[in-house]
This record gives sequence, C-alpha cells and structure tokens, in this order.
Amino acid sequence: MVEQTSPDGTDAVLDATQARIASEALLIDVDGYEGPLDLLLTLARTQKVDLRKISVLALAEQYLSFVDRAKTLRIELAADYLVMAAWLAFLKSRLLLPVDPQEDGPSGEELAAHLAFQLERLEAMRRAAAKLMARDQLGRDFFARGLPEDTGVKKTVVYKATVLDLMQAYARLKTKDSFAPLHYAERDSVLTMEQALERMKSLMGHALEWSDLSQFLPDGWSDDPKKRRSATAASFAAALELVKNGSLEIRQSDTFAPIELRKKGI
Amino acid sequence: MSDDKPEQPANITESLFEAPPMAEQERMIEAILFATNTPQTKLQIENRMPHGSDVAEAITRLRKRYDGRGVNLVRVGEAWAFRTAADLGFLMQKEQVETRKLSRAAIETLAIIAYHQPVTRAEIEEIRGVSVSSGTIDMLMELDWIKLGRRRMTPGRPVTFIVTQVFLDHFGLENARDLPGVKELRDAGLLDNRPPPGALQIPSDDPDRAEEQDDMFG
Amino acid sequence: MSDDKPEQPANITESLFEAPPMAEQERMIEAILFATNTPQTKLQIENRMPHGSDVAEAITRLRKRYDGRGVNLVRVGEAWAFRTAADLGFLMQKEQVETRKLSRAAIETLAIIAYHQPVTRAEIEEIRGVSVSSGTIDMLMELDWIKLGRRRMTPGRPVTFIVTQVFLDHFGLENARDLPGVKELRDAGLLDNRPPPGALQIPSDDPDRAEEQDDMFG
Repeated sequence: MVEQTSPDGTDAVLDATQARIASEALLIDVDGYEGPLDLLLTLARTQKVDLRKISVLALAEQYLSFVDRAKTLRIELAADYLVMAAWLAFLKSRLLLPVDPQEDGPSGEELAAHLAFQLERLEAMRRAAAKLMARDQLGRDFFARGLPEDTGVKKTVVYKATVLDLMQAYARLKTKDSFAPLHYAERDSVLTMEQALERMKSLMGHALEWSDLSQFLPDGWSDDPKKRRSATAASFAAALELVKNGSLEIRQSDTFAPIELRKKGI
Repeated sequence: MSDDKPEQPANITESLFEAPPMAEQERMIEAILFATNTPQTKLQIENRMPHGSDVAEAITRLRKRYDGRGVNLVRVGEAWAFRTAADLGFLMQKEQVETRKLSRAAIETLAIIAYHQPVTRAEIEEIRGVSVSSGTIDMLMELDWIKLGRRRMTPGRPVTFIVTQVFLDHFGLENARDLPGVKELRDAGLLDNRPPPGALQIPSDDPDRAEEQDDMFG
Repeated sequence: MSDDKPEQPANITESLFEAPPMAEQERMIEAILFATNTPQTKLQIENRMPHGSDVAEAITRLRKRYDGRGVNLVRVGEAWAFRTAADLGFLMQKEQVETRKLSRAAIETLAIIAYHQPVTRAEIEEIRGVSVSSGTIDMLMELDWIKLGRRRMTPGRPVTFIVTQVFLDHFGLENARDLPGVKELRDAGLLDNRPPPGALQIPSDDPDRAEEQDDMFG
C-alpha cells in the first residue's frame, strides 16, 4: 500500500530487501511448509496487504524467485513445488501478454482471481481452526457428570412358545421314533438280510432251473403276512447280492410277475 | 480497607483475594460435586475452593436448593454427592422386552420333559437322538419352566427333570398329564408328516407310511 | 368421567395414564439428564418418560432453571446434557483430561470438515493444497469427531465427512451453525466450493449439494 506507492522507491527497495530476507528464511525451513499453497500464503503475507488486494503477479514473481534461489542453493524441492512454479510461470505470461481473443480457456485474470480465492480461503480456514481450538472444551473447561449413574437398558427376552409348539415338537419326535432302528421291539418277525443270505447260499446249489423267489423263504415264514413280507424283502436283497458277485441269475418277465432265480454258469 | 475496622491480621495468601459471594460459592460447589467422580468431603471441597469460602454454609444452601428436585445433594458418609432422587429410579432402568421364538432344540427338550417327566438327560438324548447341550437345559431352567426332580434310583443316581408350575401357567395347562397323546395329535391333524429339516429324508409321497411301518415292525 | 364433559377420544395407550404435572416432568428429565454423561436426544428422553409428557416444554423450563448456575443444561445438536459452567473449569484441574495434541494438519482438516460439511476428501485437499493422510482422517474418526456423511452424487460417488455430536459436545456447540465466524465466512463466499476456472463444472450436476449445505447452515 504505502510502500508500494512510495514515489521515491526507497520503501520499495526496503521491501524487496525484506522479501529477500524472508525468502531466505523460508528456504531454511522449506520442510516446514505444507506444500506450495502454504508457501504461497506465507509469501503473500510479506506483501502486507489484505489478501483480497494481493498482487498475484508479484506473488508469482516472489515464488519463482524463491524456486530459483532454491536451485542455486542446490536445495531439492519436491515435485509439487516445481509444478506450481511451472503453473505460476504460465500464469505470469498470461497476465503480462495482451489477451489473445483466439485463445480459449480461462483468462489470466480468472486464474489469478482463483489463486487469490484459494489463498484467502486457506487463511480463513486457518483462522477458523484457531478459533475452534480456542473454544471452551469438554474435559478441559467444562465437564460432564463425573459419576454417571446406571441408565442402561435392561433387556428382557420373553420366549414365545405355545402348547401347540410343544405338542408338534413332541409329535415330530415320536414320528421319528418309529423309524429309529433301536426301537424295533419284536425282532422275531423280522428276517435279517444276513440270515437270508446264509439261507440263499445253502440253497443256491439246488437252483439249477429257474425257480420262484417264494420257494426260498424259510419254513413257516410264508403264512404270517408280516413275516412273509420281511422274509421276501430280505431274500430278494440277498439274491441281488449274489447276482452282484456272479453266482446267481435273476429275472422277472413282467411287472408283478414272479421273480425267478437260478444258479449261474449252467 | 479502612483502618478503624479492627481487622485481624490474616494469612497473606488468604487476604490477597476476598472469598467470592455465597451465591458464587454455591455455584462452584455445585460444579465440583457434579464433575467429580467420587463423593467429596468438606476438606476436599475446601481444597478446591477459593480461600475464605464457607463450604459448610454453601453446602447447606445448595442442599436446600436441590430439595425435592429430580437430583438431590446427599451425604455419603463424610462426603457429599449428587444423586438422582430415589423415587425416580424407575426412569433410569429402561425395560425393553424382546420376544423370541424358542429354538428347536429347546422346544423338543421341553416337550420330552413335559411328556416323560421325570426324565434324565440320557433319556432325553435317547429320544431326541442327539445330545442335549447344557445351554438348552440352562435356558429352560432360567425361564423357570423346568426344574430338577428326584434323582433316579439307578446306577449313577442321575438327576431327573420335571416341569414347573410356571411352565403349566405359561402353557395354560392344569397338569402335564393334560397334554394330548400322539394318537390324539395325529387325529387332530397336528402330526406333521413332513420330515423335520435336517432329519433323514423320508419319502413323503406316502401319508400312511408311518402306520405301515408300525405294522411291519410293530 | 361424567358424560356431559366433552372428552376427546384419546389414543388408548396415552389415555390409560395421565401425564404427570409439568413440575414432575421437569424433575424426571432433570434426573435422566443428570444420571447420564452423554447427551440425550428428545426421543431418548421421551422413551423413558411417561406417555403424554411434553418433553420440549419441560426442557425449556429446566434450562431456564439452571441458567447461571454452576451446572447448565446445554443443547448438543439434537440432544441435551448437563455440563458445568465453563467459567468454573479452573476448579476442576484434577478432572482435566490430558487431550492428545493435535497436529496442524488434523486441526485444519477438522475445521474444514466442520465448516464445509459435508465435504469430500478431494475438497479438503483442494482447500489445504496438500493431500490428506489417512492417518489424519483415522484419528479424527477415532476421536469420534467426524463420521461419514452421504455419498456425493458426482462421478465416483465419493464419501463425504461430517462432524458428530461428540464434536459438538466437545466444543460446546449447539449446532454446526454456531461455529465461530461461520456467517461471515459464508457471506464472504469462503465456504463456497468454487471450482478452478476451466475445470469441469461439477457442482452443477449435483442438486443434492446445495440442499445439504442449506441443511447445515441455512
């Protein structure tokens, strides 16, 4: 402001000196900056003007000279600082050269305005952050109840079951019961497959011709229907077993026709 | 300070600042007792308060202020603390009732106990064909639907389970003997022929199958 | 009930018991809020209160009652809590909890989320000019000061971040609108999401965003 408009230029020289000192200080702890925008904000502050009135052109020059100095001092700058330098060089050329109406894209002024906006916004957020942290804080300035009382939710689970559920569960179990092999109470009316197989093997030698399966049932097992059913099933299963090992042949001429057996290899 | 006032030579630190007004002392103690996590003795409060404070007086006033409120200033031994009023305790514990269906294992175990009581765990396992977890028994005990009966007079003297009055009340039964038998269940169409999930797949195309089997093996 | 009294047919559950008098409702809420140390929403309070209670009215009265006391009834977002008056913090040095020292990045990121919420990570990075480390976001999440908001309806559907009730409680804010200087910042256009010139116009295809912002600060 005053410095920049000073007619004799001494203030400007003074300012430039200060800027140089500042930029040297910046170089020393370049690591302390959080990226190019942070650095730009710091440089902008050396202009000592409201960020809204910042000269973006001057800022671009400040930044570029900073990067140049870093190069001469062989300070390695991170890539994003160099990207920003390239962009600012481009911005500078746009700001200095007369506007080419043929060229599309945003104008230098638009780009400069946006950069100024970014700097102003970053600064604003930093101030806001400081104000936020300066507020009274829970556990530091004000406190919650130190001795909270038990206010839990007592959950009571009520199990729903009706007498119908109970009966159905029992019925299910009892039905399953009747299939359970452990509960074959009267085993005397059951011919096991082992017994049938034994018997079949001993009789097989006589089955030189096709003979009905019923002829192979044990004596006394053909009259009682329960016994006959069990003996028939067991003998049939035994016959299939013997067919499988190749010592017997089996045939049935039609559905429900008699099942006939004979010894194989005759 | 006028010199005609016969002031006692006070301790320097004490005289540097005047004690805050009583209303402010009350506020301070209110905040201290609210924020601390243990009841505070008079001495503990005094140590936090500005010099010259009349803690006893401030507590008396504060206690009166909270008299009849939802929160009271109570004496705990030699110390002071805020406590919610005893008559409002019911607001603190919120009851939440959740209805759940009994697990299959639980309902089956319960059914066996109801139909066969007194019954041992081994017997339940034999009927169900699978072992019964302690969790299931525990849950039924907790629900107060089953309890221990007399020990069986067999080797090992195993405990038996029987159903409780709570069980009978819940299921609306006068007596466990009132439970309908299998035949009645079947007659009433309650006997589900579909195999239970996870059980052996029994061909379901034959509704008479169960009887046939009974026929065959009975 | 006399039949000449023109009673309105009330909801059955509500009419079963009459709501207690306002003074009693006040006591009840006082007890509920005193007992807990986390803010309770109106709904949470209502769930504990007898049917027909006017929680909003009782809170207003209770709040007035504690006005200027050592303990105040404060609003935290949509919830209420008792907190000691901030001017008495010096009495509670023993209770002060050592807060983790936040990095500059964390503080700035937190502020940006609070003032710009809902905000995407890319927007935070655009404002700060540097990338945001996951560690910073994780830490703020762990403190329970920020949480995920709705996804932005832009390509990639990026997640947004918003501040939590714990954040409001910690900084003694009734509302995100009460953030210091938020009005000035908004009036200055500094809370606008202004895209760089020449960049793809993203905000225009996001009708959601304007509303979300209005929601927050409107």
